[in-house]
Amino acid sequence: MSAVPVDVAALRAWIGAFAADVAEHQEELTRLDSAIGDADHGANLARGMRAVVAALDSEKPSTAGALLKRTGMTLVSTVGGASGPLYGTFFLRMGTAAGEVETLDAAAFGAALRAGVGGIVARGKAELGDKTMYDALAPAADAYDAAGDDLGAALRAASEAADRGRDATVPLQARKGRASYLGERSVGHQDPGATSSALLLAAAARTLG
Amino acid sequence: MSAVPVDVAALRAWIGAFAADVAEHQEELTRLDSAIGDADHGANLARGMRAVVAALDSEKPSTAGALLKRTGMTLVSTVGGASGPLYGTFFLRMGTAAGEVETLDAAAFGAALRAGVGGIVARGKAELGDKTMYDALAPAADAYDAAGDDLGAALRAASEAADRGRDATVPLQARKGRASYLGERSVGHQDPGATSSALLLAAAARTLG
Amino acid sequence: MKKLINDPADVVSEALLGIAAAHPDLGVDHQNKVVYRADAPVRGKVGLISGGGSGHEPLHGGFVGPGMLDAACAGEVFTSPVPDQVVAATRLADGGAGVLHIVKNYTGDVMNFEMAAELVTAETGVEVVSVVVDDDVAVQDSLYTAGRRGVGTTVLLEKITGAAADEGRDLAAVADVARRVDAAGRSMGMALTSCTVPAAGQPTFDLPEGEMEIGIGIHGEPGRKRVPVAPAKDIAEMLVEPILSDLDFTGGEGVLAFVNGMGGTPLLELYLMYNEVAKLLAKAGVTVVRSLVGPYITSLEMAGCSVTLLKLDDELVRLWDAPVSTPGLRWGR
Amino acid sequence: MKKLINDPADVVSEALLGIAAAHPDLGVDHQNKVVYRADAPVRGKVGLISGGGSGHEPLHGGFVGPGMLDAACAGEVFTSPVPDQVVAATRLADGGAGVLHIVKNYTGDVMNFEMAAELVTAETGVEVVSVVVDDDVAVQDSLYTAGRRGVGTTVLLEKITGAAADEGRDLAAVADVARRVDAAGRSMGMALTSCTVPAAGQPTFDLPEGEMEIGIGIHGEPGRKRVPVAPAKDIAEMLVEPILSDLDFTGGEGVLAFVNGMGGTPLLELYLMYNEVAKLLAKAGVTVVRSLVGPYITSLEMAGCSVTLLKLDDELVRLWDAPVSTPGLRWGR
Ligand SMILES: Nc1ncnc2c1ncn2[C@@H]1O[C@H](COP(=O)(O)OP(=O)(O)O)[C@@H](O)[C@H]1O
Ligand SMILES: Nc1ncnc2c1ncn2[C@@H]1O[C@H](COP(=O)(O)OP(=O)(O)O)[C@@H](O)[C@H]1O
Ligand SMILES: [Mg+2]
Ligand SMILES: [Mg+2]
Ligand SMILES: [Mg+2]
Ligand SMILES: [Mg+2]
Repeated sequence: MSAVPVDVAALRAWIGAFAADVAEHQEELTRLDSAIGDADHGANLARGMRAVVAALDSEKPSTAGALLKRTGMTLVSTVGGASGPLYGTFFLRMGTAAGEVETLDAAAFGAALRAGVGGIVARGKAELGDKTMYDALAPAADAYDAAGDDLGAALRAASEAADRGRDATVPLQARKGRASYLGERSVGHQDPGATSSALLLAAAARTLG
Repeated sequence: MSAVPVDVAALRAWIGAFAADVAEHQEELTRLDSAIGDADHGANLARGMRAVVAALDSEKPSTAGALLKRTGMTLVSTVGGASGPLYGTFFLRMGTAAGEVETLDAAAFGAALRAGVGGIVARGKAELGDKTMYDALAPAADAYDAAGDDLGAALRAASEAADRGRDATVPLQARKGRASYLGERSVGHQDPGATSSALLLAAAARTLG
Repeated sequence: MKKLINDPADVVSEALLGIAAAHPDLGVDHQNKVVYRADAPVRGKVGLISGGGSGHEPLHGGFVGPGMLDAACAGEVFTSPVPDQVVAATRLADGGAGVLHIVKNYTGDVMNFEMAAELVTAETGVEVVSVVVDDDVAVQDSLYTAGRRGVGTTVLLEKITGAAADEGRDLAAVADVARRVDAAGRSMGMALTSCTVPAAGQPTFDLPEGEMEIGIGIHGEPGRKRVPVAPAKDIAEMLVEPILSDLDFTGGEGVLAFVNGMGGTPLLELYLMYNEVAKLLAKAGVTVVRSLVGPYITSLEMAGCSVTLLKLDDELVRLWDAPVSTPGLRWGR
Repeated sequence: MKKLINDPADVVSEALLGIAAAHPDLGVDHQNKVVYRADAPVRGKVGLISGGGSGHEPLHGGFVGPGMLDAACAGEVFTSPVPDQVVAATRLADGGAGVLHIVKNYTGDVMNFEMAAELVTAETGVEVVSVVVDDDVAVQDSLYTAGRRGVGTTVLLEKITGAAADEGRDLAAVADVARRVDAAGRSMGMALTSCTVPAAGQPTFDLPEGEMEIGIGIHGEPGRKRVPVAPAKDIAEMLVEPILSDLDFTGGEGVLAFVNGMGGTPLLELYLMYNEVAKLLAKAGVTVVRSLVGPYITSLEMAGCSVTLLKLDDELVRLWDAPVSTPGLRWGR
């Protein structure tokens, strides 16, 4: 296990890094959503993460739970579309699982991550292979758990699993969300939500590990 | 003076030749009207001349006056826009001037032509240099009169004058019709109506001379 | 060319079949391409007709009905109707009190309506008065043009004059209202794209990404000048400024502000433009008391808009508010 | 991208400023992007709200007014509104008899409205019932999709359900009417061009000259298949046939036939399409008793159309005919 557990500052760094990555990849996310959706995933998530950064800057939450819940509530209130409630619920459930503490050890972070992913399933009813963000997040949570108690290693494993899950969405035919309307035409395109989820895990590996 | 005066069959051949030329040049007329107008001169005149040919085929008028007036009335009833009343009036006045006769000699044809051009002025109030069909027709009537009493020579002179008049519209700024709305931007474009009028005189030189 | 059509030559006649099928309150003379109130002529009421080239829908056929036009004739796309059509429409609209011809100021329209008026009066004795609409400030009204084009004010004039006819006024009085509206209205339009006349098969002009035309009419024609694409607030200024410098719109009962879509611009953008126009008018001290936003006098699928301001007095406000029941404008019944 | 806009990020909020300025009968909560009847809430009447991404105008804000919606919330372009907006709209519409949420069946819309319903009921105790519209036959309604999209029927449902609420029925009865309309309506759409989401800056997909998309929704998304451009009469068949084979539209009081424009297609072409649709229905033995032609549920400037058929009974006909007074649909007052 890493020497330093995840504290509020680290979580704040994670969220900030994710916001920066989303801004950087906004066009790519929108391009992916143009092919099998409605061309708004990049703008939606960028708008939401800008609002999250602003909210955290002004409120400066002092516990992991408060920070994660504020993130989730802000996403719910600013993103809209499918990804707003889904990412919003993810962070809200993470925050609830984390609780009003100042640090999370590797196990606690893993439990929070697992709870967040559970929230996405509760909201969106996605199953593995439906070609959604769940296809990146579920393997990430599994890999994290399987990696043992070294936080850095676990996060790297999670991020790599998320990348593989994202890539694995390409050949799939979508069964959830807007892409499902395309039927067979959704095959051959990478899912935008799985792509942003892989960014989220990569930012975690960079900032928390 | 040519041996053969203009008879009803020759007039019918003229109209037929003009109809064929308009059909052949329909796209060019529309392209010219796209630049400084509303992209319908080719379709308008082609529709009208098809109707004229059909009307003459079914009615078979037996005098010069009847044939020219039927042509004019049909144009008025089928073309619309600016060119419908103008070409319609042209032929109506020509027919009235020609009268209920079976042949026209060079002088009578010239007088009818002059009357037709007068009709265009009466309807449209165009002056020379306004960048309209009148810029082709007026010099044509003048050249016809100046050429003396050889019908063939007079028609050739008229056709050449019409061509020159048409070409001379290019540098002009339009002061009548739709092209006038463009102000200086009408400069550098050939007038569509002057172009169709030059076709009319060319057909006359070919079929009546 | 991508259009929901069959043979380009049949566009107008087939659209009229659709209008007839969709609107039981309207009759259509398919031979003459005239749309009329199914209950026309209305005895004792001055008949109102208009017409012009097709491609400007809902103008004019969509403004036929109680409180507005009695009949409208549809020419080919962007081509004024022929006299026979105008004669047919005049006969359908004649309820014994004479017929007003509302003519947009284009050479072709003016000549064809003129010939028709001569013909129908000679044939039937019906009294015809013509009013020409010429409200487009993009065109210099001088000896060197065919005069100002008739554009946005036409819609407002048909509505207001229709209400005046509904009140039972005589032909001279109705024509007088029409002339007052024309004198009080000014318009200016712009295009982000050209449009394609079905029979021509390709766009009337090329308008590259990054450029727009200012001072266009409603026939897909190029405008007065081509300039770089600008934000909506600057476009609003390019449209409003020439209108305000042409006529004083302060005072009176205020104005009717009309932001019209050229056919291909979404309503979302038209409302955004209306906001910009409203702000400019407020700044100029012009009071807006009525408004209209939407595609009412269009140029096929052209993207762009026009702004029309109409100076109102008490009477014009009352006539604007009077009930109207047409496919294009409807309220009060 | 050529649009009448300023900053792409401000399109929706600036358009709402224009709506507020143009329609004195409507109020706008600019903070929450909610359009509402200026006289809302109507005491004792079931409140009707809807909402969704912007870019479909006049849907939904243009259908707010007596006889239709009490409030509508506008999301970003093609992005469903967030729960806060739905909560605000619900509060504005609540006249003490409960509020009906009319939700188009998209994952995002359903989830955001769901969260909002939980929140607002917990906070204020207002009773909320949600009805989901899912009428698009282009989408297989199976375990392998998010279910059918809500498209054209939404317009008809908002009108008819609004009339039912106006009659003073209770929430359960009003919701029942809404569900009956959804069950009786089917739609199918097509596109000749894509459209450009302002924030994306370029067309959502490429559609070359000579090709069209069949089975599109209202979000500029590609459809079920791409085929060569065809004459209107063949396109009509491609839209009508799947609708008729999904539901039996013969019998009853006949149908309401709705030809909807996607935003960039001129009315002239929509009437031409209506003629083709009417001919096909006649041939299939389907009786049309009401109709609607125009751009009512759009996809920005997309060129194309959709066809919606709604099977009517006596009661639905009566509710359709009842007075309505909104910017987008208006008759009877
Ligand atoms: N039911 C679902 N469960 C999990 N993820 C989903 C579901 N539906 C959609 N998504 C995800 O949401 C992404 C799209 O988000 P976004 O474009 O912001 O919303 P919208 O589809 O409403 O436009 C998809 O790429 C997919 O990963
Ligand atoms: N007042 C006029 N007098 C003479 N010719 C005119 C006048 N106005 C327009 N024209 C001619 O009509 C031609 C345009 O005809 P057409 O395109 O068929 O009609 P429209 O301008 O109504 O679309 C012009 O090129 C010009 O030659
Ligand atoms: Mg999307
Ligand atoms: Mg022309
Ligand atoms: Mg024309
Ligand atoms: Mg979306």
